[in-house]
Amino acid sequence: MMFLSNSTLGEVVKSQVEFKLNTYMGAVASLILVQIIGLLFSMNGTGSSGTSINNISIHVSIVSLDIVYIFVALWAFVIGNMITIKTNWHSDFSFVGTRLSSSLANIIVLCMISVFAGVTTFLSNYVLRVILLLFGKVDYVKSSSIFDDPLNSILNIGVMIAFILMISAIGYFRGILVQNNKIFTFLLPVLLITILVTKSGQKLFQYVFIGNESILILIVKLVCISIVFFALSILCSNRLEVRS
Amino acid sequence: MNLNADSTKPIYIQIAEWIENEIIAERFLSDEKVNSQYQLADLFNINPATAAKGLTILVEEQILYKKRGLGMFVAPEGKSIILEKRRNETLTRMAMELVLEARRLSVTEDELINLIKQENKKCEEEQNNGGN
Amino acid sequence: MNNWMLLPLLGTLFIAWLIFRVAKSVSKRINWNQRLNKWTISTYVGILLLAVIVYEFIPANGDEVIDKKEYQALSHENNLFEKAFGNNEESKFDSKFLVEEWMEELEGDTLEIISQGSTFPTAKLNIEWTDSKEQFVEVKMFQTNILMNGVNVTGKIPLSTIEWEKDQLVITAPKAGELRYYRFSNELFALSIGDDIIQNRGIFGDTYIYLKVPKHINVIDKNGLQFY
Amino acid sequence: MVVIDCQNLQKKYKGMAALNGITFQLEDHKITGLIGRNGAGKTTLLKILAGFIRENSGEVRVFSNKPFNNLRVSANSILVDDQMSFPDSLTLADILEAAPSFYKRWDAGLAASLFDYFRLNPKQLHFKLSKGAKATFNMIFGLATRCELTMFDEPTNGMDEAVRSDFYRALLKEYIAYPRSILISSHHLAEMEHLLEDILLIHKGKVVLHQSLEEVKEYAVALQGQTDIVEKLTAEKDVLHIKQLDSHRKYAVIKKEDSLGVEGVTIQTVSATDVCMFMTSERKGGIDDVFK
Repeated sequence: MMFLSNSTLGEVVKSQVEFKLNTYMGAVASLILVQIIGLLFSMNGTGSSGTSINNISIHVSIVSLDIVYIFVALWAFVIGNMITIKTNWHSDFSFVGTRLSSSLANIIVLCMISVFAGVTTFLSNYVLRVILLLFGKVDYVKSSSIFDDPLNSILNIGVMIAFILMISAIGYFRGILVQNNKIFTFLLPVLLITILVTKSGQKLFQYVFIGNESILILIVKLVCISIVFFALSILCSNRLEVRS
Repeated sequence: MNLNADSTKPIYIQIAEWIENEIIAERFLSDEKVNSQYQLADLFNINPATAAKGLTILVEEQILYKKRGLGMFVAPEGKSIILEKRRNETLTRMAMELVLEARRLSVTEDELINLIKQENKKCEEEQNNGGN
Repeated sequence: MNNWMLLPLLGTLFIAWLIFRVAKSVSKRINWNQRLNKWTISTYVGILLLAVIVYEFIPANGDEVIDKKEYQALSHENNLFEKAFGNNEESKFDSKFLVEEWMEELEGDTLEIISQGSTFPTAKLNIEWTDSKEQFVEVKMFQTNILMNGVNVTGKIPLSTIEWEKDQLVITAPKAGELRYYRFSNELFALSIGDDIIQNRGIFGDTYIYLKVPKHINVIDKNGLQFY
Repeated sequence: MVVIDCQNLQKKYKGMAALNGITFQLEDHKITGLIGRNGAGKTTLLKILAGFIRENSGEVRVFSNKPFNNLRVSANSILVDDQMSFPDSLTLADILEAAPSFYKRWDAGLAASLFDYFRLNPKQLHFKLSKGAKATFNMIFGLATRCELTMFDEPTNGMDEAVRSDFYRALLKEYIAYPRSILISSHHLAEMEHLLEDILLIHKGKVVLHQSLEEVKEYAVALQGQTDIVEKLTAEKDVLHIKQLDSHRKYAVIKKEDSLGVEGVTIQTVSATDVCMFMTSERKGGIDDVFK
């Protein structure tokens, strides 16, 4: 008599997601370090405009999320990439799973991590506000808080999450390609630079990222791009051999 | 408990012999249950299939009998079958070796028979002496 | 998008990449366990939420950022004033910009205008010639709206001082100073969408000096303050 | 019931054939030894059975499913080898804690007591383990999954003598308590011979022998005696191995037959290890041929 246990794809993916969340806890904790470094760099304002009127120079330092965000975006790329490295990919096969279930679990985990990263990045700005206001001797302009304009805040969080998701999707895709063939390590940067330098590539960039009528449209575009990259990753990983 | 893995005797035969020895020593009485293949496997650190093969030999020789779902039991005449078998097999083999050795040493058949008779007499005398 | 614009971006990315490398090798040496990770993450989230709440309770000691409509109105006022000023249409001057006015009697026939304290003119000057035969000069000083990043700083900028010294009008620029503001943004600077960007809400108003001088007086404007 | 069914299985690595037409079937609940020399294709075969890599041609069925990308196969089989990896961030205790949600028959009690017995440190990270400790942990993991098809690829590599015999004992005890199909590859047949029911001998990507261990042990006999007599006896026979002992005596291994008793020649049994070795060696005389 054989006792074969049957697991559905859903069950396995659920177990894998729980397992991966546990596994990547350290990576999520590293996000905190990344944000703190970003915040330190933001201390003097991320952008400032100044002018001189009547011999008085006026400086307005804008403390926005940009620097933290660049760090977090890079982090997201690294995380997307890290999930595909051999030990992580192979350890899925020490447990129950198929390439599809692993990919789905990875994608779900990346989505969850992106949401966490987006929300914390948004909120990290408030830590800086409090520190600058309590310990800095400067005038400040009463700036909008979450509660002043909730809808706009949510849209801003949304666009951040979508951006992080897209970058992690790109990182993930890159990782899968490299797992398929090491040559992509060199090929992809070359390809990226080519796209950035050519006219049509720049037009594409402009179409996607610049000149959007509303944030909502941008969010939709970013999510669509993420889905495309994730779908490509699933296709590319489905034939990947393990422990060979 | 260890078997002699290097022995030229297959392991399942060693298992069968072990059970036979246990029966002769009356550690298994007639109609008593003997170790299952799994107990034997555990005891001798061998594959259960090998142990089962040892048991099967004994069943074929009618030393053991099988009760469905309950296990293997010592047949009432099991012990006598073993004794009979050992008598035949062991003595035959030893006799053969004796004859071969005698030939090598150019001992005639009559001399050999006399030698055996002498040895037998000695044993009887010793037994009688011991009895007194 | 200019190709050269990518350079600082790539530079930043490179620095960030280096930091990552270092952080990665450091974190490999630390044996983080899962409990420590969970604790760190929840503490951090706690601090973030606390910061949001604390921020709400910090009393506002600064100005509000003005909204778009107000910005446009202020900008319009400045434009109207400047136009009227250039056209010598005194009646159209917005009285709310008037800082001070007075009369001064000249001794001779020349009026010298001197600007000091600054290498470049700190005020704009216009002269309306009158038919009066007297020696009186009428002076009016105006200050128009100044906005920086949507903050109205008009009242916070010290004005030039004006003094009379024997037929000389001396305009002294205020001592060099600095105003520093922090403005916090919920948005990504790089992603500011549309043309309604707070950063662009700037109006650079001026100090205007309007003189009414009788025709027979000779005005010497060494520093070229006069507005044409 | 058939657990594994391979028909003419082939796998190539960079043009080199690792498996070259493997055909065999594995019945359930047997301990089978996968024996072969280095490079015979044992590891490749196991990886295909576990669904890690994909065959180039031929048919492979595990529990009647193609193993590559099959959830049912993955849920009911495990391959323990030294390449088994776990996330770098998880401690051994974390790994054991995560396992039950994947393996429905996971035996936490067994895992915990073996873990204690072998004195592993629950706070240790898997990638920092020594070779022997890693092999021990992987073995514990493999046994505790209680997968219907449990495969070990050179499981005792790196283990010391005591742990090896403990491992074989634990494997047997587990097998007796919860029978399952076990496939162990090794090139040390002798040390695990007592455990095995069947032997699957492969050589150069092909199955050479698939028989029960007892059959393998009786597969061949060795003749030892005067050169001319041995030569006469082995003339027209399938000689597996031959060796000149001294100037006038020879040792030859041939397939077992009855009625070989001839004076001047002793007949010896040939161990399963030797049978496997002789059947997979390139030359009849072994290494001695080289030095002639």
